[in-house]
This record gives sequence, structure tokens and C-alpha cells, in this order.
Amino acid sequence: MSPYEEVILDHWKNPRNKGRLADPDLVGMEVNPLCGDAVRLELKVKEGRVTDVRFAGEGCAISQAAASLLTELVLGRTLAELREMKDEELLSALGGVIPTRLRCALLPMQALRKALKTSA
Amino acid sequence: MSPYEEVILDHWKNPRNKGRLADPDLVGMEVNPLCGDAVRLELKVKEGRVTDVRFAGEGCAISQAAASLLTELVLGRTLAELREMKDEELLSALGGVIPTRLRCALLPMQALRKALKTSA
Amino acid sequence: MIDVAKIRADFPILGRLENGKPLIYLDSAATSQKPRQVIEAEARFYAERNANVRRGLYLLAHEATELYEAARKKIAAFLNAYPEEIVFTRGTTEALNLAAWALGETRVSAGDKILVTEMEHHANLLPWQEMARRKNAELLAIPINKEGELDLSAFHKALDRRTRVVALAHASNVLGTINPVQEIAEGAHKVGAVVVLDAAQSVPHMPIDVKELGADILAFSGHKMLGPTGIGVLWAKGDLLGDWPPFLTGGEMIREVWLDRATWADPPARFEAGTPPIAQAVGLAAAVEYLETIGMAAVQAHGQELTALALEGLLARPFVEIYGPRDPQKRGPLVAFNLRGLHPHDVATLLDQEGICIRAGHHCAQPLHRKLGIPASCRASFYLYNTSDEVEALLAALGRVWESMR
Amino acid sequence: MIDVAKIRADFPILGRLENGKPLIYLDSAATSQKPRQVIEAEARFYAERNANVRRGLYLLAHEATELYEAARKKIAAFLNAYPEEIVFTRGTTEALNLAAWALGETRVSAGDKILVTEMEHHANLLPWQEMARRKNAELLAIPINKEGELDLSAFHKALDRRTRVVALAHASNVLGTINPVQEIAEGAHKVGAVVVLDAAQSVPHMPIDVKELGADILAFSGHKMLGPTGIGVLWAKGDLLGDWPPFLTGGEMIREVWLDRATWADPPARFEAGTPPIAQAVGLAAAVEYLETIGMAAVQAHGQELTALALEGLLARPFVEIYGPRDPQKRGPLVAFNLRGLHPHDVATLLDQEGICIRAGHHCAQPLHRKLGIPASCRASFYLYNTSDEVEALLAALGRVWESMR
Ligand SMILES: Cc1ncc(COP(=O)(O)O)c(C=O)c1O
Ligand SMILES: Cc1ncc(COP(=O)(O)O)c(C=O)c1O
Repeated sequence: MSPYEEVILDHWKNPRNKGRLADPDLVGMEVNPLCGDAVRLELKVKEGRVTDVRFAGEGCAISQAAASLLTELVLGRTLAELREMKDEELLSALGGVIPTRLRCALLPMQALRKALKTSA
Repeated sequence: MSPYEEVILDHWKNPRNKGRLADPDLVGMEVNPLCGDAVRLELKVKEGRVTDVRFAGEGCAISQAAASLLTELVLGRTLAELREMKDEELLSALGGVIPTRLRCALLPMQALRKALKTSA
Repeated sequence: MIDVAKIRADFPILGRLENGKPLIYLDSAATSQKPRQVIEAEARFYAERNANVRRGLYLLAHEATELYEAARKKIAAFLNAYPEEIVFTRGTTEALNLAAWALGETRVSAGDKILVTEMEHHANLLPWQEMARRKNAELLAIPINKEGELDLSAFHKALDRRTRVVALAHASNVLGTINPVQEIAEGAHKVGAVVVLDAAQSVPHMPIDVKELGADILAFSGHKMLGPTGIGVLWAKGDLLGDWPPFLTGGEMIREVWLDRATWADPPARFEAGTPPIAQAVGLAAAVEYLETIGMAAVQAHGQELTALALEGLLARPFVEIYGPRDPQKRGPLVAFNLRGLHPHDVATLLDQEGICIRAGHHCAQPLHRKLGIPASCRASFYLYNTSDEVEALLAALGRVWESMR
Repeated sequence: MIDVAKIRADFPILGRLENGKPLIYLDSAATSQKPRQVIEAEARFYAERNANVRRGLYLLAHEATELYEAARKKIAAFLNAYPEEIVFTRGTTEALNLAAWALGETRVSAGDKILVTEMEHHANLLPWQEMARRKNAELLAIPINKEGELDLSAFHKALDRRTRVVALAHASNVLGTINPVQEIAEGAHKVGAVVVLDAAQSVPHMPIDVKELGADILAFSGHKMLGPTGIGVLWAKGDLLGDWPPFLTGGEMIREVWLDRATWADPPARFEAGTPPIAQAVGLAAAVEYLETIGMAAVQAHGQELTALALEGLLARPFVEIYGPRDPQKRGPLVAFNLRGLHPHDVATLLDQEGICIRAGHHCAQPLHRKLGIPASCRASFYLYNTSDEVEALLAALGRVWESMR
């Protein structure tokens, strides 16, 4: 019955890179006021490239799985690449997300964009 | 084409008892705030009976004709009788009034009731 | 007993599919569905009687005005009230804003007290916050107990001569709790306070007689009781409205206007500035007529039956937590719950895959959810067109949701 | 050129009789009639897509929300505005009350000046009176000249650095006069004043591009432009809305709520407390679509043609007195007039006997009528479904009215 692809259930139950960094270079936080879902993204950057990442947050399976998956997608990329990163990449990595829940799935992307804005 | 019976046109063009009394015993005044129509009724009373009457006012043919006709209806009656007087009497004396204009036709009746209230 | 199959045939939307499955609509507390009698009444108004009201002297406008005022009379009779006590608004929210504003202008001074409760919908909380701030009055929330009922001893303790207004939900949109209005009104009236009822979740679901109820002011929405969106009702007892200054100003609520000042028409016109929701009033009258034909006692009994079934089924499932009284007699026809460890959004999405529409979120009651210690909840709500099969389908589906997410 | 016969076939009410005669509806300035496309759009919403908006996570609620927001986008595009600048209200009156209140809160202090005009509808006068009183500001009305046009030199003289708001009708609902918004806005903006347009009589009848118009705020009603009752629009330029505190409070306009305080959502949600007129927004979008299909330039040209015909006919009758500019190019599609010595109510009643619906009264513009030195007037107003035959019928009937009352 699930519209939740395996990948979502997997990341929700076994979140990757969950927690906090001791000394992050970039931090972005986003909250959905309508439902209280929250995602915080912390990045360690060396020579313009993400060398470490963590997320923290609470909320529905989709937002938390998306955050976990996003940490995997950003690791190793340059900030320039991340600035170009499209919503679609995360959505298709999630195996697609139904329209009613796009907002949840994209909450981590907004946290990422906020984090990127904090860098020059 | 007229929904205005002869009696309305007649009273409108040739108003009866129009003017003011020198020393009225009872006075009633009513205004329709929606259209500005106004009727003022003045009565002279002797031994509980109307011995003289005048109306003043401005407005549409129906309200003014109704006021004129009402002065004829009240003359000679006792206050007790007037307190019992029904709207229908005036309306049928007017030859009937279409529903959209009942308010106009009954404005003088309201002025009359106000006048009666001023008497003990 | 009501004939649900016959009723369902009147609601065109119930023939619709949701995600490929027959629609099971369990969100009537957010908005109800509409029978064709209501849809057609509005359409017929536009097709046969449409004109602006109160102003026109031609027959068409006269007919439109008569229909609009007949709607007012119909709603007055439905509540056992007088037509002059009925003001048409956009909905409960506007009605409560109007009441809070006007009571602030006429009855509240600095240092006075306004009582609300911890279970209020934002619509019956924020307007009082604003009014209290404007008037330097004190806003106090009566707490709820573990069962999700009002703590009446706390209410009586909070009540004093400074209390000018007691504003509360007649039935909570989350806990379901029906509050004891008579007892509250008796207490409030003793100290000279006015009782304002948010009746958005009660008027659609039970017989209401304002002469017995004890409240002074009542607000509800058409769209939650089979009527159109865009219309609601403010009822205020006797000549309370007569003391109030207008909330919105404009056409049709005036007596005389000069460039620098104006005088006001009598209520209810004074509170209906501008062109009102005319076709919506006609639609609401058709909704009331529909409900009257079924009978409000029967509507209420049906709701309680479904709620009892739902409560029983939810309580039997150890992975479910429910909020509010366990006794269906103490409730309106809705149940809020959570599946342990699952976010309500996920539950709603998974149910929707089976065609079942419930609501998930804070239901415009954030302070209540904070009190319950949860960020959000699921809510299933029922109306006269829902069946016990639908409730069973919900219960069965919840088991599958739970399994699929373990 | 528009195909009036084809258009008329879309309006079911035009097949109705009025006092046994074919209906000649000349009161569209009060409220317009509705094409079946609009009636059906609303009915279809209820029958297929009805749910509350913004809150639900199920497909049905998602579809309802998309339709509601698509309506906002449609109206934004119609005005060449942005969707975030569009707030749905009940009508022009509520929109102007909201604007007057919010501008009072954010831009007006004691001693400041608000300019209106002598030709305002009560809806664009009383809210400013209230605001001026509340803020101890000065309210000044720009006079009109003999032709029924604004006295622009008086306007420029009245304008000074204390002037915070200039509020005026885009098109007068009595004189018909279309005011020179660009010139007024230029002057107002030089002194830092905000320009508020009551566009109730312009948006339905002419192409509007808010980027060219020069005003900062615009208000209009759905029911005067083929749409449902119960919905209107407030447009405010750029991020003007962002500075405003909410007018009504309740659900759906909040960010976070505690028992004693709350924070607000961004515009436009901040100004749409509670359940909005959802089906009405969908109906209004259908109305806009209908108007766009005909083309607003064509709608305007047709209105001017009928107005020219009416003006010419009325001016040719020595027993008629008309108000407002004689040049149809300077007018919206309506004409106010009187038959010498006859009360407008009698004229309206007699015309109605021939199936002709016009309005008689002060048209919610008492100060203007006082200025004109008359208690009331007759008004005939036209829209895309009216024909030149209908105008001729009016003119001929006026002759008979005159004869019958001599
Ligand atoms: C110029 C003008 N402004 C405001 C209004 C008020 O519009 P509504 O009654 O739809 O709020 C009207 C219509 O009556 C109008 O003609
Ligand atoms: C208890 C309660 N009060 C107020 C409201 C607000 O009603 P509306 O959105 O129709 O104004 C609702 C519905 O959402 C409600 O459930």
C-alpha cells in the first residue's frame, strides 16, 4: 500500500549522517510552520568542497528521509555544484514524491540553500 | 402602463390637507432612511376625536398620495379607532400597492402611529 | 435512525474516486460536503433570481431580497432565535473577530479579564488576544484535565467581577469535548460576564436552542454544515447588537452619511456592510432545510454511533493513542489520535492511498497540541453521509499503515 | 465588436420574464448577472473537488488548494500583478476596510491628511472617516466641478507633505466619471502618499494593468464582474502588504501561536483568516476567464457604445436631467438621471412594469447627491449582455412614464 519507496523507509529508519558537527562551516535551518517539521543541515567545507555533513531534525518520514538522503548527495561536492543543484535531483533520488508531500520532501533543500547563503 | 391607480395619481397631483396646523395636538414624523422619503402628520383632537389634520412631506408619488389619502381616512375618527386601524385599510383605499413599494405606502401609517404614541 | 444510503445519493462528490479507490471522506470537521439540494439552490438563485439586495425597487431585486431575508428567518428558526439577532458573516472566524472587537469597544476596560480555554481553535483565541492587548485587559486560559475536559473548578476560581467575557468552544475541534455551556453561562452571568460560544463544531451536529443554551453570542460557519463556503453566522441575544458600533463600514449599514460623519442603521444591517454573500445565504438556507428534514437529533445520534465505533476500535489497538473523552456521549463526531512513533502526515498520506481522507496537523489549535505534548495529530471526523463500513475501513487501514511503517 | 446574441445565450436569467415582459436588466453596476460557465464552475467545485484548502494532505484537499491558488494566479495575471499581491476578501467593502485600517496602523499619525473625493461610494468614504477619527487625522474631500469631474487644481492644492493617503473611485458609480489615476498618482507619490483605488466600477468594464495604472492599492468585487457574490479582491503593490499587521485573526494566517501571543504568516495568507470563500474564488476565476475570452477592450467598447446611445437619447429629451460628463469616452457604462418633477422610485416602478430594471436611490453616495442638490436619482447601467435595443426600449419607456405621470 505504500507510496513510500524503499529508499524513503530505509533512510527514515536508518538515517545517515544524523547528528551534529563539532565545528561546522555552514549551517542552514528550515521549519515548515504549517506542520512543525524541522531540518538543520551542517556542512564542513575544505577548499570549496563538502568534506563532512550532518543533519538534525524532526518530522514526518518524508522530510527526515529526504534530509538523510541529501547528506549523501552533498558529500564530496563543491559549493558551486551545490548552488546549481536542482530539486529534481533529490526528488528522483527519493524515487519520486507525491504532490501532496512535495513540501515535506523539499524542506532539506531549503535548509541547504540557507546554509549556502551563509557562505560568501 | 401604470401600476398607479387613479386614486394614487389623483392624490399625488392634488394632495388633500397638505400643510401645517397652527396648534396641533398630536404630531408624528417618519423618514425612510433608504430613500429619504419623509412624512409628517399633524392632528387636532377634540374629545378623543380627530377634528383637523394636515400632512407635510416629500418623496415619491406613492408615499405622498398615501399620506394625503390617510388624512381623509383619519378625519372624524376617534383615537381609539385609529389605534386599531390596520395597514390593509390604507392599502385597499389606495387600490392596492405592489410589493416592491409597500414600504413607501406605509410610511404615513408609521407617522400616524408615532403621533398616536404622543397621546396618553 | 437515518437512511445513510439515501443521503449519500444526494452528495455527488461521494461518487468520486480518491487515488483510484472509492472516496472515504472523514474530514467534515474541516469542511463538509454539499448535497445537490444546496448546490442547486445556489445555481438556481443565479439563474433565476440574481440581483443585489435591499436596494432595488424592481421585482427581481425584491425577490432576491426576500430570499436573502427568508434565509435569515430560516436560520433564526433553526436556532430558536429572532431574525434581528442574526448577522451574516464570511464564517466563524469573521463572526468571532466582530464579536471580540465590539465587546472590546463596549464592555472591556484596562484591567478587565477575558477567559478562554486551552482547547480553543485559533479563531477563538487570537481575536481575544488582540482585543485584550488593545484594551490592556488580561487574557486567561482555563486549563483542561487529563480526560480533555474543562477544569471547571479552575473556571469558577478564575471567574470574578473583573471578568467581562467568557469565550469558549461549544465542541472542541480536536478533543471532541462538548463543554457544559449552561453551567459556565450561569457562573459567567452571575458576575456580569458575556458568554461567547464558538459553535463551529456544534451547530452542524446537534440540536441547538439558543433560548436554552445560555450563551449570549454564537458563531458558526455554513461550510461545515452542508452549506456553501463564504458564509457564516453571528447570533447575539436580544438587543446586545444594538449597543455595538459597526465593525466594517460602507454601503447598506448606514442611516445618513455626510462627508465627515455618518449614522448607523439598526442591527442586523449595521453589521453587514456592502454586498453580502447573497447566493451563499440562499445556499445555507437550503442546507438548514436539508438538515431539518433529516432531523438534528437523528444527525447527532448517527454521529455518536460512528464515534463510538471509532473510539472502540482505536482503543483496542495498542499502537494508537487517542485524545479527549472516552465517552462518545461527551463528544462531537470526531476523534483525534496518533500512531505511536509515526508522524500524522505519514499516516494521512498512507490512508489517502486507500482513498481515506483524514486530517493531520495541529488543526489550528497549537496551544492545545503543546499542552498535549505532541506536535500534531490525526483527526477523523464524521457526518450524516458516513457509514460504519467507512469507520471499519479506517480502522483496518490503520493496522496496515502501522505494519507498513514498522 | 462582440457577439451579444451569443453572449446572452450564456446567461440563463436573461430568459426570465419581469412582470410578464422579457427582462431588460440595466442594473449591472449594482450586481452583474452570471453566465452558466461561472454557475457551473462553482457547482462543479462542490460536486467534484470540495475540501478545505491549505490544510489537508490528501489528494482531494490538494486539488482544492490548487484550484484556489490557481484562481489567485488567474486574477493576478488579469491585472498584470503578482499572485502574492492578491488578497481575497468578501468584496470591495471589506477590501477597503482592510486597507484603511492597515494604512492607519502603519502610515498615519495625528495631524496627517487623508484625501477622498465628493463622488465616493460610502464604501470608500466611511472606512476613511473611521480611520481618520481613530488616528486624529484630517479627512478632506476633493470637490467635483459642474461636469461631474474632479477639480484637479483643488486636488493639487490640497496635496501636501502631511498627505498620507489619497483614496478615490476609479470610476464613479453615479456620475460614471473615470478619474485620471495617473496624474493623481504622480502627484500623490511626489509627497509620499499612497493611492487607493476603489475599482469596483472599473475592473469589470475596462482593461486594467496595475503596472501602468499608478495606484498602490486596488479593491473590487467579484459579483459586479460576472462572478459569485461573497468574494472580492484587494491588490496591493509589491511588498506593501508585508508591512501590514493582520486585520482579522484566526486560523491559516499564523506562523506560531501560544496562549498569550502569536506570530503571523506572510502575505497574502496573513490577510485571509479562517476558511476563505473557496468555491467563490473558483467561480471568480471562471468569470475572469469568460471576460478574457471576450476581451476587455471589446467589453469596454461595447459599454461605451451603449452609453453613448443612452446619453444621446436622454439629452434629446427635455424632461430629463442627467448627471456626470456628457462625453461617453470619459465614463464607465452607466448613466444617472432624473425626470423633472418625478421621484426616481416612481420612475423605477413604472419602468419595471415594462420589464426594465434600473436602480433608483442614492446609490450609496449620499454626499454626492447632496452636492448635486437631489435626494436621489435613477441609474441605468450596462454590461456585455445588454443590447442597443434594450437602450432604445428604456428611452421609449421613459417617454411613456413621463406622459403617464403628467
Ligand atoms: C464604486 C463602488 N465602490 C464600492 C462598492 C461596494 O462594493 P461591494 O458592495 O461589493 O462591497 C460599489 C458597489 O456597490 C461601488 O459601486
Ligand atoms: C472550533 C472551530 N472554530 C472556528 C473554526 C473556524 O471556522 P472558519 O474557518 O469557517 O471561519 C473552526 C473550523 O476550522 C473550528 O473547528
